[in-house]
Amino acid sequence: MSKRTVPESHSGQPDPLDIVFPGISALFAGRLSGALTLGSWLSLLAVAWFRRRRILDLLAVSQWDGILALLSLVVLLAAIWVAGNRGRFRSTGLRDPRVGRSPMALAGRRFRRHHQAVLGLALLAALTVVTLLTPVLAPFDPDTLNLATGRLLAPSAAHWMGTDELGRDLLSRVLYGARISLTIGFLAVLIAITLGTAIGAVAGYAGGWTDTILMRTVDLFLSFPRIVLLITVVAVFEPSIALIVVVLGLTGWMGVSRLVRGQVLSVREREYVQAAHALGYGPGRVLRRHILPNVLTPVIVAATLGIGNAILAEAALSYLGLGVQPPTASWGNIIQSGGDRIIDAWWIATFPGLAIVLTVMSFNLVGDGLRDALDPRHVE
Amino acid sequence: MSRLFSLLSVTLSVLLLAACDAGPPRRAETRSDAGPVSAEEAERIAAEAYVEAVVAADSIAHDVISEPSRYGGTIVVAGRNDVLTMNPLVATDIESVQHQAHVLFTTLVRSGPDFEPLPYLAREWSIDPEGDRITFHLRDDVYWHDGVPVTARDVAFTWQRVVDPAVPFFNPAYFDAWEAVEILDEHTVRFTVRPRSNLLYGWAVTAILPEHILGDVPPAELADHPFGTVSPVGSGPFRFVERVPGDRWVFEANPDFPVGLGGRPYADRLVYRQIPDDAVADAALRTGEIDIIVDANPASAQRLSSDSTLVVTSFPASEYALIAWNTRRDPFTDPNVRRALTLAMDRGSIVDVVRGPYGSVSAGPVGPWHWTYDPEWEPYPFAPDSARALLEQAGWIDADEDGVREKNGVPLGFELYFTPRQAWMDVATIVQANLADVGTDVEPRAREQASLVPMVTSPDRRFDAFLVSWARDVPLDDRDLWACDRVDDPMQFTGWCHPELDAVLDSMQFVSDRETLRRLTRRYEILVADAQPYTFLYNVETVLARRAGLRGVRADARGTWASVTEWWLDPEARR
Amino acid sequence: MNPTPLLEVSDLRVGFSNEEGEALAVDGVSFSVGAGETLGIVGESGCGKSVSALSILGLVADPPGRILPGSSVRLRGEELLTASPARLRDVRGGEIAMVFQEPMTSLNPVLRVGDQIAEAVRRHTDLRGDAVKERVVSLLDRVGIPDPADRSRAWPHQLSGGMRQRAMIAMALAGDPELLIADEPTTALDVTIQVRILKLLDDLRREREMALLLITHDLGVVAQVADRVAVMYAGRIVEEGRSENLFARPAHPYTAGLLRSIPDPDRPGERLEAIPGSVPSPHDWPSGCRFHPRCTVALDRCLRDSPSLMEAPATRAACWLVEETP
Amino acid sequence: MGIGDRVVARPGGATLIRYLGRRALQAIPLLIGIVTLVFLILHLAPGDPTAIWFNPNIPPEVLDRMRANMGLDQPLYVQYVRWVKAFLSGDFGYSYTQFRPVRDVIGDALPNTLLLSGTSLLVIFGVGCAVGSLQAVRQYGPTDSLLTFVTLFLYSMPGFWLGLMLILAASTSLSWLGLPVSGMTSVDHAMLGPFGKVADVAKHLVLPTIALGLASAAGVARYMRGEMLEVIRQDYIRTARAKGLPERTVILRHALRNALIPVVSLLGLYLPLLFGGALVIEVVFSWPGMGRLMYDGVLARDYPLVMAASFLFGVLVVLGNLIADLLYAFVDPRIRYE
Repeated sequence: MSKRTVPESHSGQPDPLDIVFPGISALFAGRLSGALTLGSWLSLLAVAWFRRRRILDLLAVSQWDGILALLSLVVLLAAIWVAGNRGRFRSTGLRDPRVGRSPMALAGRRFRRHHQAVLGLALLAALTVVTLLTPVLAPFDPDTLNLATGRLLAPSAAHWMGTDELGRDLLSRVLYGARISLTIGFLAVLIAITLGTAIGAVAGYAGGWTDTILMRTVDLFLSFPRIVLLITVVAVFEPSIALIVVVLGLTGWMGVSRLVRGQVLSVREREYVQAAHALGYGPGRVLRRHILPNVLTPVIVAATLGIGNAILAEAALSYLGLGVQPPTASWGNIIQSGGDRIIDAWWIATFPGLAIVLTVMSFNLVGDGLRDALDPRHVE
Repeated sequence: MSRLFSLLSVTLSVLLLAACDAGPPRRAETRSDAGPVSAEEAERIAAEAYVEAVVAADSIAHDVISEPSRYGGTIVVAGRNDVLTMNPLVATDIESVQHQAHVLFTTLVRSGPDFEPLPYLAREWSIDPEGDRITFHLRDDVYWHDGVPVTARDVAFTWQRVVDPAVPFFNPAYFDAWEAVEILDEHTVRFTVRPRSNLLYGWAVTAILPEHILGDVPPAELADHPFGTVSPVGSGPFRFVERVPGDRWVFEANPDFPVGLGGRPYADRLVYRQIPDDAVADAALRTGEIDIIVDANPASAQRLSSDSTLVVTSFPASEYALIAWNTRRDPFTDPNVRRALTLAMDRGSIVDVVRGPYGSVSAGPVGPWHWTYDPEWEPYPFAPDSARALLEQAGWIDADEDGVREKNGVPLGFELYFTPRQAWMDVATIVQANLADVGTDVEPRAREQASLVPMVTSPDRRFDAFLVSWARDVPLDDRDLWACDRVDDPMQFTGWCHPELDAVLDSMQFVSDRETLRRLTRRYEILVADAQPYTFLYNVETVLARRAGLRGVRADARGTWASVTEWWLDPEARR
Repeated sequence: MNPTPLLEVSDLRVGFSNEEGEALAVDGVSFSVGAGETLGIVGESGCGKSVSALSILGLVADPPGRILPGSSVRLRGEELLTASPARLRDVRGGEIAMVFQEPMTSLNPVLRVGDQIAEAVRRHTDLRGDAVKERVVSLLDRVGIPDPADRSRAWPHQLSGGMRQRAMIAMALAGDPELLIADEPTTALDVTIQVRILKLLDDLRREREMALLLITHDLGVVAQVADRVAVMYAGRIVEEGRSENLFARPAHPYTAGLLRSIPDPDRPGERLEAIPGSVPSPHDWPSGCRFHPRCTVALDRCLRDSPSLMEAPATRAACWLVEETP
Repeated sequence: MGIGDRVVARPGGATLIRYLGRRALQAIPLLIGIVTLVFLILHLAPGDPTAIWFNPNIPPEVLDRMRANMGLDQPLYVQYVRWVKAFLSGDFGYSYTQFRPVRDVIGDALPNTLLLSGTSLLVIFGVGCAVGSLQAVRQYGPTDSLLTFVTLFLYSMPGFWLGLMLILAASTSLSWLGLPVSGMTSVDHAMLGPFGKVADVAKHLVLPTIALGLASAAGVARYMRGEMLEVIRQDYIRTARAKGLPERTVILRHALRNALIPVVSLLGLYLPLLFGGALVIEVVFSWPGMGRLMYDGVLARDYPLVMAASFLFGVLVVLGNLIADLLYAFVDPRIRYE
């Protein structure tokens, strides 16, 4: 793993076209990933242009969840994309066969060649489009009731996913639910990895008593019945999306902290870190300059995979009636509302469940791809 | 009404009995055993004849099954909630109380269709002319399942424990007019009482406890005694076999149950299973794992009824749903706002969504299940235009045209609290949509019950409005809800009160004349309907979904299990 | 050399594929080993010598590796590359055994040393039960492990590197092979232990009349034990000959360069020369003679045409210089 | 007790006993921490146990009497000390909602949860390891590609949703399978013979086990595949092949055991997840276990029940980790005496 930290001495210029139209160079190289990436960005831009008036509507305050979901997705996609292409930026210059390529460049290549990862990324890109354009795409208002004639209709041409017990169009609700579920997933993971990285890094670096105490805290959190905490927190505070985010974040950091601690422990013993110590650099600098960059890779992978888990956790929480409050649609609470009618109105619980599976799967695909690409052991 | 009903049913039963020889002389014995025939007794006979007729009709509709072959089989009942205890002193849930009163134990009296007391363990009773002493003559053929006879000592013991302050009996009001007990002989017991409406009702729902088993237990320890959960010994038509907590109770027929009280029940075994998930219960009913769901989900009831192997029935239950307004807070201080909100709610649709055909829009605190109910009494209509007019009149105007009315710069809106149940979420969503149409902003807020209760019961009343439903009791004692001198008591949620209503409610507690009670109830309804401290949403009908092979099920507001001894399984439906 | 050598490898070509396509790590290698003979294959790391050795037993991981059609590996004339898997398994450890470079990782960490050797004994002999144990102990004893009965119950991590390599050798001997392939058997060991292991291999070869294919990057090692030596560079054999001839009169500049880069005990104090540059990647084999970018005496022709092995005065070498200067 | 703390004695002998003793000692502060935190959190939450009797038919005086009976009128620290004292003397208290001693309540539910979790654990690791190994052995083949997709799909599936789908299937298109969708036993369970009883429970176990275990099994399979691929590349596998061992022996004897080593550490991680996941699944399938008990207990503020259940939950997690570590030492001989 130390190979990855070898300073990259050679630097090339990024293809300027690639900055304007991401994926274009890959497209010209005849690669699927380029077509998919470019295609999704272009269609996004196109739809954005044609619907610019309605997109302005999205900025209304009531749409903050959509904006947030969108922002988080864009940030995430950008991060993944940059990670995947970083190496290429650096090595598009003249290639010296004897020098070989930087590990990052190889990782980027591996990621782009990872068909599943590219598929996952394409799915996520599609999800971004959907999230951005939910108000445009949704055939109906997700909250408009149709008690007279529209209740519990099976899937049909008018209602692709059917309607729920209040006559609301399920497709529209699933589309709007995507924003909520994705926002919660992304933000919860952000909290979890921030906390987990900080605690894991401190524990691993400081060692001794600090480590013991922090790791015992991790044990405590892991052995603590989460349901007690969840119900209590939801009971004490107003149940809101922000609260769910915080709760999921605060109960999801333990795995990351263990991961980071392990990484830090192994990096700490490496020669160059020892050397930094010997040169008299303080722990802050060593942590920042040497240890965290190494830890970042597994954390990015963990974060990508973690978003999937957070979405599942939100769904489970909502399923128990403790999550997102009605009438706001989230995938979890739609499934919850369909649970009672699973046999006579199977579509209510089935479709949002499929949406969860598809989304979580995309994140997992991308996460797997990143891990395979970034881990030199996985060179095949 | 009730008179007409019994006349009709007698006629009906005579006709049917004449047409069918399947009717056994079993019930006749019951009658000959009974005490002097009073007006109430006549009513009871009529009711039983009616039952006979229904059962007979049931048999005719299918193949004629002779009476003896009805015996046998295991009936499996599924309910959403666990039956928690067979200890009547601590039971609060409806299923537990019903099992105690109708399955495992006997009660001193039973309720007739209009909740009039009928003889049961007490063969007959007499009230002194002064009305302050009541003497019960007990049957001498009822035995505890361990063989000990049920005697006056058991009755006296039960009463002593029920009124003991160390025992957390959930409704001491049943017995607050009962002052002293005296055992006259083995089977005669006399109580000193004060005047009270529904005086005997408490004895119809409180099972008699075995003094020979629990007599030595200190009253404070009775609540925790394993008698209720591990080793109950009853005196009723079924005997305790086993309990798997969180899963089932198993009872078996008591062959020694006196013929005078109906004799041995038809079913060999009776199993109660807790199945919290409605979908699961439905599936189990279809696969024949269970025979009957006692409180089926109305959403799936219609689908179940389309299955020819299943039968879905319903009866008016004592449960009703409402939204309580905190009239201490603006905008609910203004009765016009409350009226407008009620007018703006499409309660018909709410019933439709939440209860389907198994409910009706509620006009007031008394539902169709209760004998004081007046079918002529109309609920507020769904009239959004009237609602808008009322709100304008009250000064709530949408001046800035943002869709929400304001008054003095304050927008018209409130938070609506409820517990996280699917039905409430649906109701809250509809209410939100309805009220948005008249310019009122509703924020639905689900809170788990333990957090919601202190919000609405503590003196600071941290809520605008909440959505709730509960079963009301037969004695209409709602002083806790409305009395002016109890505005700071936990149950006076709304803070609304009315001096006349106080007087009405007070007198309702001491009137024994049914007609007077009816009139007082009308007055109660009018006062509450006018002020709308609650918006009454709907009255519930309990849905029973059963396999067609389960016969003889007849249930009304007295309880699903009231007729349990007469339930029987078609031989081919037995497992 | 016998008319039918024990092992004959001819025109062995092994391709490896990665993201950049397939590359030939071994490109037309031919050599043979006679019964009881020691052949040393020498070359820098990455020249394809280990791959050639693994190819003999069909142990190249496929994918990414692939032995190309036209290659041939014959054991006493029997083609191994097309042999049935069952036959190949009989050969492995039975007729041809192998000892690997990394004694630290070549033993299964979760199985006791004795059990791992016993597996081979059971696979290739008819011994069963206690006889197997006795055999294991005697094998361990033979390879110079003290207290062999105890050590056979040890876990691999409880043994030192030298001990593990001895255990590996014992395992290889279990099937009484006719040919032992030792792939860099001493590279990972301390210098003092290297010598002893080498001596052990040589002793065993003599004692059992076993042929030995010794693969190493260390000419010094080869010099001590090999009868013949083949030098590999960039997937090809560039020079081959009897050990004493090759060391005395190397014909290929690469061989000469290698020789200059090892210390000569006869000329202490002499400056050692390293060959400039490094072995190119199989994906970027140079045209013509693959050594020409590093060759100080390269001709124009070397850039274009690829030489094959030619008779040199003392050896056979693939170098145009041999032709130029008869 | 943590997973990081994996220096374990080889099983057997006094060292093992010393080790177990030390681990038990280490667990004490953790359990004290859990219990105290749960106590605080529970009592800080609004509402009290009488909230479940929220009904105008029950007069407030009765509720006050109940509170006094439960000791809720005492200051918090008194309640805590009282609970600890009783707990240490083996008295778990009396469940407010079940009207039974907590010991009995948990005694009834715990075996059910252990049965469900245990079966799921077997499925998770049995199926997971088998599928993962199969994929690794068949790498690059169509089997691998198909299974990779299937495991990823299952891995991304919410357990409660899978449960609902299973109920849907079992009561409609798959009803001929006769798989029960609720509870743990059939109605006629008591009348069955000993084998019938076992078969009956087994039948009821099928769907909840699948719902609880499938996603995790897919996770293990994915992990196992990676580990197996890693192991197959190792030198000692080449050694085993060079010995002429048949492929079966190479995979089953040499590769599998090494690949299992890191998988065992998953066991410790999965246990809390499993008990947590059991909650939702127990609700969906009406399984009379601890998860449902705990959930209902927290909602009803059944303090004694939740306290004891949380303590037990902690003990189970600690035990699970301990077992994982012992197993770890069992499969990996490199782990040494301290």
